[in-house]
Amino acid sequence: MPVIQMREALNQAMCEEMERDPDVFLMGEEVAEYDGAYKVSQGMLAKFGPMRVVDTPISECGFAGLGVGAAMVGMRPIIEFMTFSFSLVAFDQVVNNAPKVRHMSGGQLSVPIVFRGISGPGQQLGATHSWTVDALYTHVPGLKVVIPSNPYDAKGLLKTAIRDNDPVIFLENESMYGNRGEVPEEEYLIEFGKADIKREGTDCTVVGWGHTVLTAMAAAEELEKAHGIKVEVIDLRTLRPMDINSILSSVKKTGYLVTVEEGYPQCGVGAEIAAQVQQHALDDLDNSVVRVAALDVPMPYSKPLLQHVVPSVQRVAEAIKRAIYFQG
Amino acid sequence: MPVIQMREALNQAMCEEMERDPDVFLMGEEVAEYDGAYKVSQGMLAKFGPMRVVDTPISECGFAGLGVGAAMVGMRPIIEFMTFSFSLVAFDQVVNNAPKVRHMSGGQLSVPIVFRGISGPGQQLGATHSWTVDALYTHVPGLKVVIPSNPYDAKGLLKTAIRDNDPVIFLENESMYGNRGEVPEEEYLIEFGKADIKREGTDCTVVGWGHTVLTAMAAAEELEKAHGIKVEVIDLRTLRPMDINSILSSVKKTGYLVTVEEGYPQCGVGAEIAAQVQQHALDDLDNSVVRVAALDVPMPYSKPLLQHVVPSVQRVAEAIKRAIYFQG
Amino acid sequence: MTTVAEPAIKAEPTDAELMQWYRQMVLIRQFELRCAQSYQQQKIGGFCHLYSGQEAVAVGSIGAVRKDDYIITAYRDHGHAIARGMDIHPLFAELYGKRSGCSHGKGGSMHFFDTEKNFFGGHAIVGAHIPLATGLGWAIKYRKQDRVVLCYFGDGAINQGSFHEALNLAGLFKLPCIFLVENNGYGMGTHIHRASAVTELKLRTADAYGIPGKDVDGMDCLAMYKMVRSAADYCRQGNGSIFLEVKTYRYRGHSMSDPQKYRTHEEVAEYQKHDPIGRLEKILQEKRLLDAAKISAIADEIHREVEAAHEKADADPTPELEDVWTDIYAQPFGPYR
Amino acid sequence: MTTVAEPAIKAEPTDAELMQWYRQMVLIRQFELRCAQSYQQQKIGGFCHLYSGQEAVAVGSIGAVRKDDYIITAYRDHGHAIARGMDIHPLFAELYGKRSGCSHGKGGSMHFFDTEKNFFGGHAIVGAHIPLATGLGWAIKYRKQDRVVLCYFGDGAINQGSFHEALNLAGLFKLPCIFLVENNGYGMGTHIHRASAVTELKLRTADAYGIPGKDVDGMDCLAMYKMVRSAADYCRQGNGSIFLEVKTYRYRGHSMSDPQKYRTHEEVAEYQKHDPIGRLEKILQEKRLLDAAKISAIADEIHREVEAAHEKADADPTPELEDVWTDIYAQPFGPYR
Ligand SMILES: Cc1ncc(C[n+]2csc(CCOP(=O)(O)OP(=O)(O)O)c2C)c(N)n1
Ligand SMILES: Cc1ncc(C[n+]2csc(CCOP(=O)(O)OP(=O)(O)O)c2C)c(N)n1
Ligand SMILES: [Mg+2]
Ligand SMILES: [Mg+2]
Repeated sequence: MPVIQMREALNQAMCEEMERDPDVFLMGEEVAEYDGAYKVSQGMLAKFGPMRVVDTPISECGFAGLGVGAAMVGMRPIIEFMTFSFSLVAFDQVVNNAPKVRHMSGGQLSVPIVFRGISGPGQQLGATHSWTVDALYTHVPGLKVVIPSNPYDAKGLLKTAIRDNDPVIFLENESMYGNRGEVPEEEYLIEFGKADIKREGTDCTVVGWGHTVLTAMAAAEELEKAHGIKVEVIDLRTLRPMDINSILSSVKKTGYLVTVEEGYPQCGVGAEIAAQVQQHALDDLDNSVVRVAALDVPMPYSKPLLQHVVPSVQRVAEAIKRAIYFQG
Repeated sequence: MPVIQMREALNQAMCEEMERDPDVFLMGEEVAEYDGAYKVSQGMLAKFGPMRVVDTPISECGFAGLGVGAAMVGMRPIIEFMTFSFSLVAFDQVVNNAPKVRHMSGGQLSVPIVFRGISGPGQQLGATHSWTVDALYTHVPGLKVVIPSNPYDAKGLLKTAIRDNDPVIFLENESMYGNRGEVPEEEYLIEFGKADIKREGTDCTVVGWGHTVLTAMAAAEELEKAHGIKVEVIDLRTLRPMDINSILSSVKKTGYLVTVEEGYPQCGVGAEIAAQVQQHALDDLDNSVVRVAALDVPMPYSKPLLQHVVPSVQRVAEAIKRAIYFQG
Repeated sequence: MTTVAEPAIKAEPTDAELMQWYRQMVLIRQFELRCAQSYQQQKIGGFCHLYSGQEAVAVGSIGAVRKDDYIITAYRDHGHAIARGMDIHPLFAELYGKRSGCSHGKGGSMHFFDTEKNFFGGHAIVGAHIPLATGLGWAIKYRKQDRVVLCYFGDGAINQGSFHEALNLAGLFKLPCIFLVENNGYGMGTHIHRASAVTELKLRTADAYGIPGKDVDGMDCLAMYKMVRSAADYCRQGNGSIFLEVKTYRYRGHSMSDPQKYRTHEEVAEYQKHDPIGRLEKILQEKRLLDAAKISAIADEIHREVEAAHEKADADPTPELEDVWTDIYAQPFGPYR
Repeated sequence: MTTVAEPAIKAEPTDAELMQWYRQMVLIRQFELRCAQSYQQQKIGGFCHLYSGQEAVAVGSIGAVRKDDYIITAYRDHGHAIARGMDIHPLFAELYGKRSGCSHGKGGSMHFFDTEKNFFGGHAIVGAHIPLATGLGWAIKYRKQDRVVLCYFGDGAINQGSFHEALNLAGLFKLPCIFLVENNGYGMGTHIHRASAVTELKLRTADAYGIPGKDVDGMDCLAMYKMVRSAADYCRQGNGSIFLEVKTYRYRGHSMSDPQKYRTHEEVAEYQKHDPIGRLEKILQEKRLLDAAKISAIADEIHREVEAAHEKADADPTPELEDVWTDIYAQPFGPYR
């Protein structure tokens, strides 16, 4: 099977869907002539021309809304936010117009739109530029929230997102664009709401999504090597819908749960998981669910500070040990 | 002690602080000549003149940012959003500029600003107009989030908010503006981060804030009357900082916890409380924390539908019974 | 001043069209009289913004375009919906929160929708639908269709960032959009002079976005028709967007709960002298298409129509509580039930 | 076209001022050469946007106002910070993420701050600081102070809603703000013709906000000085705001990671012929304030100054990890630690 980068997988997903369906187009800042700020849309302008791969002014509210309007008449826009930090200037379009027009029209309208781009603390960009928007958008009924952790999932999930008839928030991670993985040549889709067990284990369940799946996997391997602890790692893949059942089954087996996220802790996705698990499976829990998140602070620029704020392999490993009462 | 309406209590708080400190001013849509869309600022233009009680164009992003800029040089703006649903078009100003300028300047700048206005499902205004923004803003480090449930608290908390040196999100509820309560003539302040036990009880703890305190109180009284169940009701008053210790002490006593909120459930404030309580006091819990929230749907216009979506006394009472395994 | 090609004026309406507009304007007026009553009787919840006084704007402009052209507007949307030919029974039903409402009771007064009639709402966040209009225009251009978009908003919406971003996109991409600002002088209780640094709104788009601006008398149905007719031609020819400052006036308060201290009775009375219905009535009388008897016959007929629709809607069943779970996703999913 | 009073031009700079600007421009240029090296050496993280080519804008304009006037700008802020007189050691320290940085290592390249020097950042969300500038202006007006605000942003920021809302507020409230758009022709890789429906930016504010627009050669320090000098007078006299379209050019890529495929080497070289430092050098030579020897002496001196500041900053300690908990609230509170 070909081994490709995550950005190529995303590119393939978009290209294939655009070839299949003339209603699909890509729009955003620097997506066309610049080949994408992070080269995700490389070559697409050449392939599809300027009506289907469209550069915009720096007007996130404007072009996010343009996308929603076009979707209302059956087009299937892919709107790229250079980062989701910039979606905050378009917030009303994303949380009000996109997910509510179906509802407010009594079901007459569909809004088949994908908003995609980078989310996560990034590379020392300062507090306003380093948003992890998982929780903000997972909070909102009418949206779907998708976040792949590897090239295979990235392609399959993005294709599903583009075909989906509802607005999808598709979260990518800058530091993962170059990550490589096997991606088959034949077409495939990945259903929303199905978590992926990345690693089986019996001693503790760890749930991550996007970049934190990698952190969790590294911590799991470290603990296995150092202490023989067998960690089960679940990649959530979609936050809304959320595959709580996979988490519950795993916790039934392990008795312990750690969540790992790059976003702020309060009212985060980890909080939601903890709340649901204690709700549905209190008796399965042999200890409290431990949440690992960014520290509850604005993201600092300085590298050592930023590294201290963001969940590290070290921090996840310690959380797992704490969760399972490991005394080592 | 004089008995006054909630809107009068808010009005008094603003007037007193404006009399005390010339740097305080009120700005927003229809706050001046119209006397406030909900008459909270009634009479203030006459008292303080048009430089201190200022009508704005419909430009939430603009005047929210104006407020932040003025606060950066030591003014103390009170920015009224007619409703916090409209704060979503100013979201970046509220979650990026207001709470991060102190941080990004390495502590050189303070942003002593209050954003206040209505939050909550409202009176059949449809999905885009009916936001409960509790969780959205509680998520964000650098903000404080305050939500009074009665005139006394409204006045004391708003005065504290105006004197606070950080950005405060101050959430009011349209249906409560006319609610009456005792408010002393002498000056008082209410410290942030101190919950209020509205009602003592031994059988179950219920946490509410803002309007849901009333719902919780009504459910508690109903259950006491009908079944002799003794519910302890905690009014959180501020969501950030959150007085988790008061909740923990209460749960230690009762063993059961129900949270009640008007906002969407996923990644809500109830999720945060549930996550924290199971984290700090798993052994004190004799059952899962039960969250009561708006149903996970956009707010419908139709009255019976809306009433079905929003937490009712009935729904809270049932949640309490479920939480404590009551078979009646 | 940026130079922009001027749209050319064309075509007179037929007598039949004039009569149809007259009926529509009377229908809107009477529909909303009934709304006001029903609101007082608490049959209608939420906000209810009446269009009385502004009828000629929706009727004349929508009369000037084709059925497959797209319409999108703000929350003061009763007039546009009726002008677009939506039946009034589902409108009443919507106001009364019934399943038979045009938005199944989910939307209310501010959120009328009818996709079959290419009526895309009814939007309550001031300014937020203007970018949506550029999306409709984008789809038309992308699909090389012979359509235009009519996008309505108030003078208060001009100062929202969404207006600015949308107009620049429309200007840049040359989208077939007619932007109509219904300048009724007030955004809620704020006179335009207290909200807009420049109050001659027709000036605000040429130099800023390369979109020509024109003004038109919104109390005159015919003027609206002619202006929009020529604007639509201009857009259809691929010239890009047009901005119309429509001078109009609302007779009622901003919403049903507005004490209207910001203006005098005299001001309202002055505008009522130029009532759009009365003006068209006069023209039709001159053309001998109407006389006193016919006027009152039409009024009676429409009154009966309105009452019948209202009564039917009032008797319609309220939605099932299970309906809260529908119209959220194309396919519902758990676990939140 | 809305008529607005024109600002009057005044006052010539002194020789001492001219020499100071020259040194400042050279300092900015050399500071950023060192930045580029340090970035390559990975001493600097995040984005680093260099100002090379635009030096005359910050230096000439800030040279034309008083120390107590307020400055606010976007993320390409090195030049403004230096022109405002901030020491370069804390700037290097900031870039290197050190506690001794001007923002204690919390802000980085895009977020320089110095409140003592009335320098209010350094803001990275495009357009989002423009409303903040109206707040600074509002405070001045409210307190009846004799101050003005200089607010800088790029040609790309013009199309953000925040620009529109802020400019309307400034026009409406007549705030003492000078809005300077540094039109360097590109927003990242997008030429202004592909982003703005109207590219003659000086036109965009008069008819839209009643704020007069002027253009000025941003490669000419003296022209900047004169224009801003007169604009500041205009604002101080209570006339409201001014909008300046500053024509300039950036020599480097948008940020350090820009391959610059959107323009040719020739285009860059053409602009470099009119280099702002070279232009002022010529004037100073004509005035016999500079000669070849002096030029190279200044260059050497500044080079040493830059290297010393860089080395000191490089050797400064990194922040304590506990520092992540500071500078968030005036008084920290739990329980999240
Ligand atoms: C973003 C936003 N801010 C404020 C409001 C509240 N609001 C609703 S209508 C209105 C006035 C709008 O005036 P205008 O655009 O002139 O329209 P008109 O009511 O005159 O038709 C205001 C302030 C809103 N709905 N959305
Ligand atoms: C809201 C927002 N959208 C996008 C970006 C990414 N971005 C940073 S700078 C920039 C280009 C800005 O160009 P311009 O305003 O002309 O300033 P210049 O870089 O030329 O100084 C872009 C797109 C951002 N920082 N904020
Ligand atoms: Mg109006
Ligand atoms: Mg530029």
